[in-house]
Parts: sequence; C-alpha cells; structure tokens
Amino acid sequence: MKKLINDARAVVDEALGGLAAAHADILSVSFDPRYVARRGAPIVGKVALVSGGGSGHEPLHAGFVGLGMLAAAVPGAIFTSPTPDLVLAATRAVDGGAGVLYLVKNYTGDVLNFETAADLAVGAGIRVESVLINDDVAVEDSSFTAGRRGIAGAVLVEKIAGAAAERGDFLESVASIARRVNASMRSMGVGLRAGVLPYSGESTFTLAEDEIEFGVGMHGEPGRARIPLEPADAIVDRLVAAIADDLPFAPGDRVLLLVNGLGGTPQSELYIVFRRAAQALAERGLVLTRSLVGSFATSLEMQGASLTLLRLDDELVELWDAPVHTAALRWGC
Amino acid sequence: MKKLINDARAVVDEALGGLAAAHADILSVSFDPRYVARRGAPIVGKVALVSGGGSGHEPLHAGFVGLGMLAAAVPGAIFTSPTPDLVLAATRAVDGGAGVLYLVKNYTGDVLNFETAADLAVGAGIRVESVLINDDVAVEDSSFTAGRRGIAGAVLVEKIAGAAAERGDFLESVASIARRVNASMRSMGVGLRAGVLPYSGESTFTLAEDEIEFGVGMHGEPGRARIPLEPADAIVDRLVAAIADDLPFAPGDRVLLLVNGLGGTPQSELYIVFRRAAQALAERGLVLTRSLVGSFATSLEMQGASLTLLRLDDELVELWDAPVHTAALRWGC
Amino acid sequence: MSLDATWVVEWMRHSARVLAENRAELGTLDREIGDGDHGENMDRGFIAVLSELDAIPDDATPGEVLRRAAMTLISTIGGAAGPLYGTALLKASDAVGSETQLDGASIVALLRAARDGIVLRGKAEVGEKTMVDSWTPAVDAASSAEGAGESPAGILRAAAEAGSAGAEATEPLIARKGRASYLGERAIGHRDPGAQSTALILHAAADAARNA
Amino acid sequence: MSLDATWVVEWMRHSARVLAENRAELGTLDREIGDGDHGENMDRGFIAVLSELDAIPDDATPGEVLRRAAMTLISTIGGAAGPLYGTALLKASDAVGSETQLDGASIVALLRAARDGIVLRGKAEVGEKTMVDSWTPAVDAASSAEGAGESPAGILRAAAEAGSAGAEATEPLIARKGRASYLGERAIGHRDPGAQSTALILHAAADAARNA
Ligand SMILES: Nc1ncnc2c1ncn2[C@@H]1O[C@H](COP(=O)(O)OP(=O)(O)O)[C@@H](O)[C@H]1O
Ligand SMILES: Nc1ncnc2c1ncn2[C@@H]1O[C@H](COP(=O)(O)OP(=O)(O)O)[C@@H](O)[C@H]1O
Ligand SMILES: [Mg+2]
Ligand SMILES: [Mg+2]
Ligand SMILES: [Mg+2]
Ligand SMILES: [Mg+2]
Repeated sequence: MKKLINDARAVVDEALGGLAAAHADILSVSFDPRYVARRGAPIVGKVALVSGGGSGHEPLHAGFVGLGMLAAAVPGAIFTSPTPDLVLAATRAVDGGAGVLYLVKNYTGDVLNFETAADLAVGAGIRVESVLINDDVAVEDSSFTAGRRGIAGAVLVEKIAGAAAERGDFLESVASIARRVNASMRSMGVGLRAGVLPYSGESTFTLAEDEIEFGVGMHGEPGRARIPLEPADAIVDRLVAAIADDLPFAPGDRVLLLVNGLGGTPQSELYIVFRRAAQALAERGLVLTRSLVGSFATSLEMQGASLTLLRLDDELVELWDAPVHTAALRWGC
Repeated sequence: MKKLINDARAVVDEALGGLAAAHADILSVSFDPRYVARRGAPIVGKVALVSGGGSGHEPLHAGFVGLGMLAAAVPGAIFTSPTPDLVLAATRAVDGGAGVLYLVKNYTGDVLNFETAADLAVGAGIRVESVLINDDVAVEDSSFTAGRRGIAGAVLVEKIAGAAAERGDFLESVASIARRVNASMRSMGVGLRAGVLPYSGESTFTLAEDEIEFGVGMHGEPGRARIPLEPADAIVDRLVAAIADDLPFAPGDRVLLLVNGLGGTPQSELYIVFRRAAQALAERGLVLTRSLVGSFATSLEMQGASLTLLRLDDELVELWDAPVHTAALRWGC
Repeated sequence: MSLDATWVVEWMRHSARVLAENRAELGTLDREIGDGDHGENMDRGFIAVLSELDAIPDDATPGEVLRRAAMTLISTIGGAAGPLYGTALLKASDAVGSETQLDGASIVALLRAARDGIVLRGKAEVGEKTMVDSWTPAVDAASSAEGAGESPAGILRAAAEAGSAGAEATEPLIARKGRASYLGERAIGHRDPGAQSTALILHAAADAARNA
Repeated sequence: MSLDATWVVEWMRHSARVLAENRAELGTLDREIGDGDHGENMDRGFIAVLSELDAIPDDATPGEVLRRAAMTLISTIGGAAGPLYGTALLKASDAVGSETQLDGASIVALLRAARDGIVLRGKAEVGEKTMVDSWTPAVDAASSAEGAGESPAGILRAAAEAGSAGAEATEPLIARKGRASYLGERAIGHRDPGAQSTALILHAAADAARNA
C-alpha cells in the first residue's frame, strides 16, 4: 500500500511538524525531547493532564492538547509507548504547581514507561497521579491476560477530566473524575482491513475478503474472534450487546455514544454505524444524551470502527459540554 | 474491499439517518423528498445557502448544514447530482423570503439539475442566485473540456458565504462574496488508491503499486497524468506549484491553506502534507494566515489528498473566523 | 402504417429491460472514462418509469406518455444523463403534440426533437464523444429511411442501427464534453457510456415497433 | 579467567549488529502475535547504545558500561521491551558493582539480576510466553555451567544455548502477559518476539566473550 509520507522513520516528527504549523494558536511542539504542549503552559495553579502512547493513532493524543483537555501529549514511535524521559520532559513543561495527572492506556509498555516517569517526576518534586484507561471489552480481564486494553474511550476521559482541570479542580478530584469516566464506559471495535506499518510496508494483520476481526485492538491486536463479514447493522448489534451487557448499562441510563473510525473508514460508514447503534440503544431503553462521530483514535489507515458507551450523570454532561479548543475537538469557544 | 454498510443502495439514506440521529440539535433530514435542512429553517429575512451534489463526498455537503454555513444540502445518489425536484423541495424548505443562493460545483450534471431547479424555484416566486464553484486546476479550462471542476474549495465558499448570509447580507452581496472566494482560490489533488463504488464493488480507477494519479478528480476522474509514486514532499511541491502559479498567488498574499483528505488517508499523512505545503508557501513569500486540515470533501475511501489555497483579505478573514456550528465544522460557539 | 401510445409504452418497457440487462456494462464504460454511475442511473430512472406507466390512463396520447416518462426521468436519474434524457423526451412529447397516431414523419420529428433537446441543454456537437454521437446519425438515418418510404418500424430500425454505429464510432474520439473531457488522449479506445445507452434505447424503440 | 569492561562493550556491539540483522524477523514475529514494532524498537535502542559507547571513558567499569547502556535503552526503546531490558541491564549493573574483572560467579550473578529485574517489572512467570522464558533457562544453565567449573565464555555459551531453546519453546505456549495474551489459543505456534530477542542478545554475550 502507498502512503503520503517521505521517510518511514520520520513520519511521527513530520506529522508533528504539520500539526505545529497548522495549530500554532493552540499548541507548540518540542522535537527533542519530543512532546506537544498546550500553548501558554504551564498554567499556574491548574492541574495539568498528560497523556501519550505509541503514534499511529492520530489525532490521539496530540490532537487533544489545548484548552479544556490535555496540557501535554507524548507521542512515541509508531505503536510504541514513549520513554520515561520524554514523559518527564513533558511533565516539567506543563506542571503549574497543582500537580500532573497521567492518563495511561492499559498496555504493558505504557504502564511501565509512565510508571518510571511518575517515579522520576515525584523525585523531582512534582505531584503526580495516574489513571489507567481500560475500556475495551473485547478481551476478558482475567489473570490470564494483561488486562483490558485502553482504546477510544481515552478521548472521553481526556475531555471530561480536562474540563474538570480547567474549572480548577484539585488533582485528586480530577483523578477521581477520570476514574469515574473510565469505570462508567465500555468500548469495542471491529476491523475490516489492517493498517500498514510504514517501516515494513506490511499489514499488521491479514484477513480474508469475507472476514472481519471482531474486537480488534487499536494496534491490530486480535479480538474475540474472526467472523464472516456481515451487514453493518448485524456487526453493530454484536458490538452494542458486548458493550452494554458488560457494565451493564441499564434501562433509563443516559449515555454518550462515540462512533470512532479507525483511520481508513469514510464518514458515511461511521454514520451508518451510528444510525443502528442509536436504534439498538433505544431498544435497550438507554437514553442517547450526547454523541460524537469521527476518527479520533485510529490505527494507521485501518478500516473499521469502534463504539464507546459512557454512562452520564449531570456532572459528566456539564463537563462534556464545557468549552474545548484542540486540533481535533472544538466547541463552546 | 469490505465496507461497513448494509445494502449498497441504502447507503445514502442510512448515512443520513445516522447524521440526523447524531446531530438533531443542528439539522433535520427529510427522506422523501431527500434533503438536509438546518434546524429552525426557514429563517425569516436571511439568505439561505443551498448546495448539493452526488453523495460519496461526506461530510460535503450535509456535514456543513447549520449556523453560519448552509441552510440546506441536497445529496444525490453516489456520485450522481441530485434531481431538480429535490433541490426545489430543499429550496422551498429553507427560503426565508430573502432569497436562496445555490452553490454548484462545476459538473455537467450538477449544472443542469440546479439550472432546472432554479427555473422551477423562480417560477414559484423564490429569488434564486447561483454561483459556480470550479477551483480544480488539474484540468485546463478550455473549450476542449467541460471546464474546471469544483472540488474541496466548495467548503471554503460555503463557510465564507454562509457567514455573510448569517450576518444578514443581501442575496446579491452573498453571491458576490461567494464568487470572490471562488475566483480567489485554487485546488488540486492526488490519488494513491481509488475508492470502491458500493453498488458494483469495483474501484473507480486502478493504479499500479508505484503509480499515483496527479490531479485526480473527486469522483476518481483522471487528472493531469499518472506519475510514479514520490515522497510526500515532492508530491506537495508539485501540487503547490500547480496551484500557486495558476491564480497566480503573489509574494505577500495572505492565504488560507486547506489540506483535505480524500476519505481513506489518515490524519497523520495529512499533517505531513500540511508541513511541506506550509514550507512551500513560505518559500514563495505567501503568508499562511488560516489553516484547515481534515477530510472534508472525500471520494468514498479514496487514499490521497488535495490542497486548496485561498487568497484572503480582511473581510474574508473576518467571515472565516465567524462562528460556525455544523456537524463537520464548528467554532466560535 | 403508424404507431400509437401503446408503442411508446412498449418502448419504455423495452428500454427498462435492456438498460437493466446492461447496467453493469454501462457502469464499466462509465468507470473507464467517467465516474461509474451511468448504469445505476439509467436503471434507477427506467425502473421509476415502469411504475409511472402503471399509473397512466389507457387513453393517454403518445405525447402524454412521453411527457410523464420525461418528468420521471428528470426526477430520478440525476447526474448529466437525467436532464439530458429528460429534456429529450420532453421535447419529443412537444413534437408529437396531441397526435394519437404517429406516422413516419412524426417519428422522425420525435427523434429530431429529442436530439435537439439534448443539444440545447448539453451544447455538445457531433464528434465530442457524447450521446449526441449516437442520436445525430440516428436522426439522419431515420430521416433518410422516411424519405425512402420506410414504415415507422423500418425508420426506427434504421435509426437504431445508425445509433449503434455512432456509439461504436465514439471509441477513437477524444471527449470534449462531460466528465470524459478531462481524460484528453486517455479517452481514446473507450466507448462513451451515454452514446451506448442511447443506442440501447433506440433499439428498444425499434423492438417495440416490431409487432406494432 | 575473567571478563572485563571490554567484554561488556563488545557484548553491546554484537547485540546491536545481530538485532539489526534480525530487525525484520523480530518485526514479523511481533506482527504475528503483537503489534509489529519489536524489531524496530530493539534496533533503534541498540543503535543509540552504539553512539553512547563512543562516549564512555576507557577506564569505565563493566557496571558503568551496563548502567549507561541501560539508561540509553530506557530512553530509546519504549514500549514494553524498553523498560524491561533497561531494568535488566540496570540490575545487572548493580549486581557487578564496581568489579573490574568478572569471574564465572559474577557472570551468573549478572544474568540472574537481569532476569530478576525483568520479573520485578513485568511480573511474568516462566511459561507465560515472554522474554522470561528465554532468560530463566539461560540463568539456570549458566549457574550449572559455573558449578561445573566452566569459563565465563563457556558459561555464556551455555546460557545462550538454553536461551535459544527457551525461545523456541515459547512456540506452543498460550501467552498470559503482554500484547500476545489477547490472542488466546491463536498465539499457539508463534514464537515470542521478546524471547527471541533475548536469545539473540545472549548469543551476542557469548560471541563477545569468545576471543576475550
Ligand atoms: N454536455 C453533454 N452533452 C451531451 N451528452 C453529455 C454531455 N455531458 C455528458 N453527456 C453524456 O452523459 C453521459 C454520462 O452520464 P452519467 O454518467 O449518467 O452522468 P455523470 O457524468 O453526471 O456521472 C456521458 O457518457 C455523455 O454521453
Ligand atoms: N509482562 C511482561 N514480562 C516480560 N516480558 C514481557 C511482558 N510483556 C511483554 N513482554 C515482552 O515484550 C515483548 C514485546 O516487546 P515490544 O514489541 O517491543 O513492546 P510492545 O508490546 O509494547 O509493542 C514480548 O514479546 C514479550 O517478550
Ligand atoms: Mg508496541
Ligand atoms: Mg455521476
Ligand atoms: Mg457517470
Ligand atoms: Mg510490539
């Protein structure tokens, strides 16, 4: 497959170069050490949210740096979580004295690197809390696995915890809201065709023309099963069942539905997915209260989509609606 | 290729169903006759912008219905401009007595159908003006062709003319601003891999693994030439040269740069393209004043991107910055 | 000998069938030098005409049938072909007025009006690789056949054959109208889809007259 | 017989070479049951170690070389492998303290500390299809070889061979740690990429000792 790139190993830096050029009003990019910081950071007295992880999931996380969301993002190499020194550099750059909250997706690499970074930051006198994001119900959370993965739900945690930080909540309070969002949401995705790793030119997995990966991870990791391609509505019904039964969501619950594209799926298909998902929620008595449709947590140019469902309460709705101004999400200002 | 769809012939309606479910606060969808109207339309005393064209280019145009942009969008079948009766129905639904402006991309089908619709609307006592959008420099505008095509620049015309309508300009003034935007902008795209028509399962064109279509149209129409795949920067330099030399843009000109994805290209690649385009503009002495990066005018899941350059003046900047609230573009509110 | 409204109805039915049968082929021709939708568009339009025919009163004139078919095509085909074929049938309807029996001269007038309608809307000349390249030789052949005293069925057969030849003759051409005009030399070797659908529709007209 | 800092430097150089040579293969293993980056990650990390080696003073102790390599790996590999290999070398450095000559017992202590560091960070047990499945048999084999009076070079060779066997033995396993744990039964038949890179690094250690 062909890509609009120059050098497979310069992809991350060059994309960040474009981000910096297009959004100088929102953020600035440090290339060495590599991190993306909100313009005007540090903001004295406000909790700073820092997230990061492997690259290849854009706009996650750099596209969510800005007012009402992240103070900094730390992009690693493609599919490789960033190293502790980079996380530390970002932490130092945005700490405004009120402490820093790490939002970490549950992958062994992310956990280990952010753990080390937190140790180093605390050693440097910075208050750090960490919240683990693990919304993917595709894989059982048991002692036989590394635990549930964090996928597109990260966007919801970043938005809502970011709003709490923006309104001036203390570190513990922002962390507890982030944990509440994580505990109240579930996600799952489906892959139709894998993305291609730029450095090897190879697909992260291979499916037959009539197969899909049900519960695919956002690095192309396997999910629950390979199943035959079905009409979108049938696939959505499977996803909704897996997600809604897990929390479980109960009739009357107000929910936010995120339909997330994995990079190579056009918007029309995301709306076809949304249509059925909204119907399926209504059939379960869930009250669709907020919506988000787009490609926010991608896997290179993978074809497919994920659904995320978040149970809302008044405070979460208020924080969701609060102004946000980032490269990939903007409203209220 | 696999798609997240149910029935190839229901794609347009089902995607609109999702759009309606996700954005009930912004718009409403009429399915028969099929059009998308801004919530609260008609707005008495305000000029109503109506655009439309074949489907398969989402979010164009339905994603741009809302405050500060379109009053209505009329989506045809995939790649097929809508029929006059639908345009007329949309026109009737949104006319607030101040007249309706048709924004028509220059394709024979669009021109003929909107022409008939305008005749019918005028016959029904509605004031209608039409502006033709033809920003694509890929194909020479000569008596030997159907003239320049309208591509992603349509988004800029819709945004800026929409802001003029929102501030209360008269029909002639909104039309003249739309014409000014069209005259001040140039676009061109490149295709790496074609999209697939849902009803036939066939690609709209076929390229070798080392070939790109330079100047591709947004229905997969051919451009200037098939050339070997090159690094992104070399491709961008070609596009910038073709675009900037055409108006021509002169040193000192303030410009808006739109890097538009064609549906199957991930955002990271769009930013790699943006990076070089911004450099190339600077080398020409052009002043990058506003930016937009994303997949706004697509061609199913085509891999590739287009660049659009618009020469700005104070009024266009002000109209660009004015609030907009649509499914695909939102700021200032 | 003359043809009546039944012929027009049968013409539309035959057209619908043959366009459905050739949907994929027209799509392929249009993918090669256009955007691939021509087969879908024509099929969708004529399926709608079929339903419309059911609603037409038994005593409708040929002109009325043509007008209702025209309006249906205009509101269901879309794209370039919709307005062009719609205008063609609208003008054809005007040409036959309220006649109930169409003789050879009327048939020629009908075809000529259809072609003129297309040229009026689309501004294409012969040789620009459009449906006009099928319509114009068809009109000329019809006119000659009528001059030679052929029956309406014979006139339509002559038109259809000339239309087919015209469609085939678009293959070596460079396009100067429509979407294929962007292709330049790359259009050479491909048949114009609209010229091909015109040939199919003209054959449908002749087939419908065979048993009339 | 004993090994000095030169051996550690050579070990790192050999590792860098063999990981570069096997970058694609490690990538493929990781694509099959992970995310495909392990070859890139290890190669990037050890290229950085090579530059770091140039900056190390001639009189550095083995422990110092190990510590600087560890810090470099931690700040360049990322992912799961970065912290794990980084911790391994950090703990290995601690284990040899300020010794300048490493005898057999020190070598075994070094390897054991490395393995323990990985287990400390990653919490994986033997049989969970991770790099631990290469490290642990290697440590055991090294310990036996040392008990049998082998030279440092012999100890390292024994470790390397056991490490290779351990890597191979991950093939039939179901993974319970790391990214491959999501695969369930589908992991069966695939070698763990981290166990494979461990085997390569252990062979590099033995090769570096050959001429020492
Ligand atoms: N200006 C024109 N005059 C006559 N025929 C035209 C003109 N433009 C296009 N056509 C015809 O329309 C056909 C394409 O129809 P269709 O594919 O349905 O519409 P679109 O080009 O909008 O996708 C062409 O093959 C050509 O025969
Ligand atoms: N908890 C763990 N304990 C020991 N080794 C682990 C653990 N998790 C992962 N690994 C090792 O790391 C390897 C993967 O490394 P790499 O691909 O570089 O990182 P990532 O999984 O973050 O992409 C696996 O093959 C496995 O050997
Ligand atoms: Mg990884
Ligand atoms: Mg078309
Ligand atoms: Mg067409
Ligand atoms: Mg990996």
